Order: sequence, then structure tokens, then C-alpha cells
Amino acid sequence: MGLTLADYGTMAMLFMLIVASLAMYFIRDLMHAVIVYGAYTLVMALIWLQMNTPDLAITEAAAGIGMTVMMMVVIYRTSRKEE
Amino acid sequence: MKILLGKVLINYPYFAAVILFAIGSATVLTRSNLFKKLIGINIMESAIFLMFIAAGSRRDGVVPILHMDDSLRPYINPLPSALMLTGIVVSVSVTAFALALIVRLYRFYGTTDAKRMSDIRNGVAKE
Amino acid sequence: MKDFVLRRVVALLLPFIQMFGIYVIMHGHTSPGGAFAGGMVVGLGVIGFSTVFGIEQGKTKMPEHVTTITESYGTLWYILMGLVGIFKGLPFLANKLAVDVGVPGELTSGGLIGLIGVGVGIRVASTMVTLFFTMMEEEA
Amino acid sequence: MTAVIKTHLPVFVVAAPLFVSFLLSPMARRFGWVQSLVVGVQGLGLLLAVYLAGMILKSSGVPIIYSMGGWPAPWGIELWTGSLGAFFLLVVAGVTLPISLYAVNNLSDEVGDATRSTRFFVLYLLLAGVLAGMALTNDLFNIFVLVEVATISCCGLVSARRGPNAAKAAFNYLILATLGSGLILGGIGLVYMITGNLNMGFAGIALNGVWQDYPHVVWMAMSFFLVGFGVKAALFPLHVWLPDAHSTAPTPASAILSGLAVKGYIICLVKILFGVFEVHLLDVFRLDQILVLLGMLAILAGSILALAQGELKRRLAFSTVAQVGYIVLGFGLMNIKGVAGTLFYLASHAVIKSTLFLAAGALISATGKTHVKDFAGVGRKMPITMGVFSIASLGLVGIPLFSGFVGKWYLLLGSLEVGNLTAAGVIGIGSVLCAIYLFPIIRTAYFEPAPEDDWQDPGVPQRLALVMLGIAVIGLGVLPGPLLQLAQKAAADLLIIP
Repeated sequence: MGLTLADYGTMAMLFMLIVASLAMYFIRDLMHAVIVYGAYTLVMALIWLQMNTPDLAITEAAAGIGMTVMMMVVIYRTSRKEE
Repeated sequence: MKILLGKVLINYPYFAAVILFAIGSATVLTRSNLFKKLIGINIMESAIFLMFIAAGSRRDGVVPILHMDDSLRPYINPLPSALMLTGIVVSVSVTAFALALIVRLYRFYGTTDAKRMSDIRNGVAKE
Repeated sequence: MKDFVLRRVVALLLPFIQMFGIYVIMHGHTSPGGAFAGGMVVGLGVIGFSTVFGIEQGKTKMPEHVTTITESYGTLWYILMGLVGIFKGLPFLANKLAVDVGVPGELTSGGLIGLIGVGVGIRVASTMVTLFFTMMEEEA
Repeated sequence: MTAVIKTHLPVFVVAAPLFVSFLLSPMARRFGWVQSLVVGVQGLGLLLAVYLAGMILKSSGVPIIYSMGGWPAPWGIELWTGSLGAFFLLVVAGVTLPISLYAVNNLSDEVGDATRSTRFFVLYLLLAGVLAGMALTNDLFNIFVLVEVATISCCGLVSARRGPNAAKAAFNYLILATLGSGLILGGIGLVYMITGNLNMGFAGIALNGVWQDYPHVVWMAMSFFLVGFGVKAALFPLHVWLPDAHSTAPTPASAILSGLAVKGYIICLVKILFGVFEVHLLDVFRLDQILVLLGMLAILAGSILALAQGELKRRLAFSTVAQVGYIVLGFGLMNIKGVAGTLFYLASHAVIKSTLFLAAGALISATGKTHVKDFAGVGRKMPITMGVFSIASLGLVGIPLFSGFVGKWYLLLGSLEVGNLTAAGVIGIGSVLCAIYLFPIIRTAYFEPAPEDDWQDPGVPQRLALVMLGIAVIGLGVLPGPLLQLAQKAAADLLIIP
């Protein structure tokens, strides 16, 4: 019933998610925030894989990349600084 | 005490989900930049997905695909993952729609910051 | 973008990206992934192509009148597949074709699900492409 | 053929608007066809809804259960046409037909050219189909999907209006509504975690057995649902997005948003509260008192805020906040008179508020003015529009022989039955405030001299729509019969009284 090595890995990834979301809260440059968001969705996809839902992992990976690309395009077209 | 700690630790995905939910809703409610609000919404939704998936997964389970793994370990519950798939689709469409609105707002106001937008609008109203 | 390496790499990779997307769409019911993820991959392939080779080139590959039609008829296809059940005297979306449901793990094992997936995948791919073009074109 | 249609009626009611909406967008060049298709499918929907409601009434409330794909209940998704579903379906079909008739040849000012108008109609039909789905669904996750699609199409309808204000309002609405749907999804997750079912009936049965083990989870799930749907339905402290969104949207969109979309979320909330948690649990957790309290707050605050507004459409939007309070209050009363009254009030408010918004839109587009004091003398120059507006105002205030009266009367009776005199008093005060903020508009329109401008009633389809709605307001007040009967059956079903 104890925690296995895989559990510690998942914990580390969840910790990374928390750090990444805090970073997105504080970063002022929107382009950097969106890049961190791309990393966030990637780690999220790995967590889904760890939790035995590969279906969700592949969708999250595709959707995360799609959303990141869209956000980057819009930020490139508009303004990059958070005021 | 040790048993209690073990009980708490074994449920770590829920704690992470709660923390992520809090950070996400804080981002939505306190940051005035529209992109930040959008990112916050996405963080919040993924936190809820995490909670749902953690409820459906089991520690000794395997992927619920027939003939994928012939050991006799139990499948995890496939229903939450199918449902959260829909949730991801919804969050993608919300994001896309919000981005289209941001582009339109930027064309009118020249900024993506909600506070400055309302400043500009009030200034226009006064003149 | 003028970069030679980037152009060559995208040109080489694009067929494989599209093939992978189509594979994910077609095998949505037997393996991880599905119509949404596969459609997203196909759409992102076109988006990558048009970022590297320019919007004009991308538009010749996927013209607007084509995406309008695929976008709405992809979803209509879903409802039509649902009506198949009614024509066979069964409830809406009943999974019964002329062919019976096949062996687990094979492509035909899904019955109507695979066909529905094709429609959804086409719709998702064309929606992604349309969104990208509108965002790039809207003069900001 | 008719037998086939009869067995698959619940599916056709939901799928027909969706089917047509996806058919529309490649047809933008033939805009005339688009419009006639939209009106035609709405008319067909009304026929089917009336037939379905008649079937339910004749069989005295025996539900029609339809399993999608042939999978029975705990595994598959059901469409469950009970008396509540048939009632709301009738309201949806009855109100969407006149609104789509009003939109015919009338969108070029507010929305734009044929392509943009076609996109508007696509979203409009999507919303109509989704609302029909909300009426019939019996599955928790289906509710989430329908709520999401409804939210996105509502935001799309708001942003269809040209100009920055509508885009800003739509963005605020989108962000807040997505927060709300996150909470709804969380609530569904909690219910699924402790019951293992997504079908509402089975989840309710399972919950009855286990709720004592997880009282905090039940409490949390309830509050998640209340806040999540409260944001979407603009329950008072959470209404901040509504005035902007509903007043800047194009006229037909304001009508359907204020008249129907808000009610769709309330119906979903009620289905979950009464179908999954059931009356017993709501009683244990004191949710009835919370609902009554929130309703009273919303009535008072919404009416007072509406008084402070000078713009006509904003005043009507704040009035919606107050009327949502009535509806929520009625569900909190938990007796058959109160719930039946509130259901009837929901229907009558759907009709009245769409009438008011359509008439206000016609006034604004004819005169070019938005402030309530600017409509001096409109009554003689635009007799049909202003006449219908007056009828609807009388109905909203609750004058006898108009439809609002029946609902308010039953609400009063219900609140007296539980001995809640404060609620009865608040209902009365709300009516007086409603009269204070609506009657001055009628007075200026009829009794003040008109300027020289050439103002005219709108075109033929618009007049037809307004007259249809006006007749509905009076008809529901004079002959509430079958609809009230259906509402009473729905109330008995919700409260589990045989």
C-alpha cells in the first residue's frame, strides 16, 4: 500500500505543474508565459500517461500544442507586454 | 499519526488538484490581462480534470484496452477519461473563441489589458 | 520564413505528420487517441506548413470555400450516421451496419464508430486551419 | 412513417435544429433560403413540442424514455421526456419561433452582411437545439456538455453585434461562465466519485444510500452546483456579467438570452437538485432556505438596480436579474403550489421578457434613441410595437388577466402555505418596484407630445412576431389551463408526490 517509485515521479511532475502555474501568474512577458504554458500541457500529458489514460495523454498533447500555437499567433499579432 | 500521514500522502493528486484550482482561479480573478485570464481558465479546468481522473484511476490498474496486457490486473475505470476528453475539447473551443475576441478587442482598444480598456472607454464617455 | 533548413525539414516531415494524424483518426476506436486528437494533428500540420511557407501557400492547399464546406458537413455526417440506426428500425446512433461488428483490435471492429470518427476528424482539422487563418489575417 | 417519427420524437426535437444549423453556413449566398429554413425548422419544432406535451398530458405524466444507441440506462445515455421536460420544451419551441421570425430581414443594422447573419443564425439554431436537449436530458455529463455549448453559442450571439462594447461584454461573460462551468464539472466529479453513476436517477438512488458517509462531499457538490449554475443564470451576487451582455447583444439575441438561455441553466440546476439530491437531502442541508434567501435578495437588488438605469435595454436586463430571483425563490418553497407557480412564472417570463426585448429593439432601431425618457409620443406613431410593449409590461408587473399574474399568485399561495410572510411581502414589493420602473416608459410613450420625426412600426415579419408574443402573454393569463396543468404535474414529479 506504500508509495512506489512511480508515485514519487508523479508527485514530482505535479510539483512541476504547481511551479509552472505560479510562474505563469508572475511572469510579465506574455510570450514567456505562453511558453511555460506549453511546458505545462506537456507535463500534464505525461501525468495522464502515468495515470493509465493514454487516450487523454495524446489528446492533451495535441490540444496543448494547438492552444499554445494559437496563443502565440495572437500574442505576436497584438501586444507582448502585460500592463 | 503515521497512518494518517500515509492516508494523506496516498491521495496526493487531489491536493495537487486543489492547489492548481486555487492558483488558476486566482489568476483569472486578480490578473487584468486577458491572456492571463485565459491561461488561468485553462489551469483551473485541468485541475478539475486531474481530480476526475484521479478518482477513476487505481494504483494497481492497467490501461483499459482489450488484449493489451494479458496479466490479470484490473482495468482502471475508462469512463472518467472518456468524459475528460470531452472536457479538453470544450476547453480548446473556449480558448479559440476567447482568442478571436481578444484580436477584435485589440483592434478597437490597442491593448490587451482589461483595466486599460475600461479606462479608455470611460475616457471616451467623458469626452 | 526564408530559412533553408526549416523549409527542408518541414517539407520532409509534413507527409509523416499528416499520415500520423490520419492513422490516429482511423484507429481511434482500437488504440489511444481519437478523431479529435488526430484531426488536431492534421490541422497543426497544415498550420506548420503555412507558418514556414507563408499564408498564401497555405491558402492554396486549403482554400476557404473547401474549409467552409468540410467544417459544416463534417458535423452533418455525424447526424447522418446517427440516422442509420433509425433507418434500420433501431434507436438513434445504434451501432449496426450491414457488416456485423468485427474482431476486437481490428479496424472494422468499431462498426459505425470509425465512420463517425472520420467526419469528426475532418471537421476538427478544418476548424483549426480556419481559426489559424482568421487570426493571422485579421488586421490587428 | 408517422410511427417511426412518433417513436423517435425526442431525438428529432433535439436533432432537427442542430441538423439545420450545420446545413446553413455553406448556404450564405442564398440568404433567403437560410431564413426560410430557420423559420421552417422552428415551426416544425413547435409542432413536435406541442404533440409531445399533448402525449405527456394525455398519459398523465408517464415519461417517454429513449435510450440513445440502444444501450439501457446505467450504461447508455437516456433522453427522459417527463412532464418537466415536455413543459420546458414547449416553452423553448414557443418562444424561439417568434424570435426567429423577428430576425428575418432585420439583422443588417446590428449584425452585418449575409455571411455574418448566417453565422448568427447558425449560433441561434445551435442554442435552440441545445436548450431542447437541456429539457430532455437525464445524464449529468450531458448536462455539462450542453451547458458548455450553450455558453459558447450565447457568447457568440453577444459578440455578433459589431463594435467593441459587445466584444468586451462577451469576453467577460465567457470568462465568468467558464469559471462557472469549471465548478459544475467539479460538482459532477464529486457526485460521480461517491455514487459511481452519471445517470441522474441511478445517481440519486445511490446517493440515498451513501450520503451519511460523506456529508461534506455532498455539501461541497451542492455548493459547487449552486455557484456554478448561479453564475450562468445570473443569480443576484453573481449577475455582474448579465447587464452588459444582454444590453449590448443584437435584439433577437437579447431576447433569447434573457428569455430562454438563463432559464435553461435554471432548469438544469433544478433537475440536478431535485433529481439527484432529492427533496429529502435538500431539506437536511437546508438548501430550501438558502434558495428562498437568495431569491429575495435578487428580487430586491435587481429591481432597485433596474430603477437606477436610464438606458431601456439595461433596465430590462436588470429586470431579468430580479425575475430570476422569483424563479429561484419559488423552487426554494418546496411545496406543490410554489414549484408549479414558479414553473409557470418561468414560462410566462420567457414570453414576456422576449416580447419586451423585441419591442425595445424595434423602438430603438426606429427612433435611434436608447434612453427611457426619449420615447415621448411613440405610442401613437408605432401603435403595434408600443401596444405589445405595454401588454408585456402589465404582464411582468402581474396585473390579473395577464400571464405574470398566475405565476405570482401561485408563488404567493405557496409562500403563505409554508408560513413565510417575508417572502410573500418581498414578492409584493417586487411587483410594485417593477411597476415603478416600467410604467413611466408607457406614460411617456402615450401621454407626452411626439416630436416631428417619422417613426414607423417595423416590417411585416417583425409585426407578426410581436403580435404572436402579445397574444401569448394575454392567452397564458386568461387560459393558463393546459400549461398550468403540465406545470403542476412537473412540480409533483420534482417533489416526488404521487
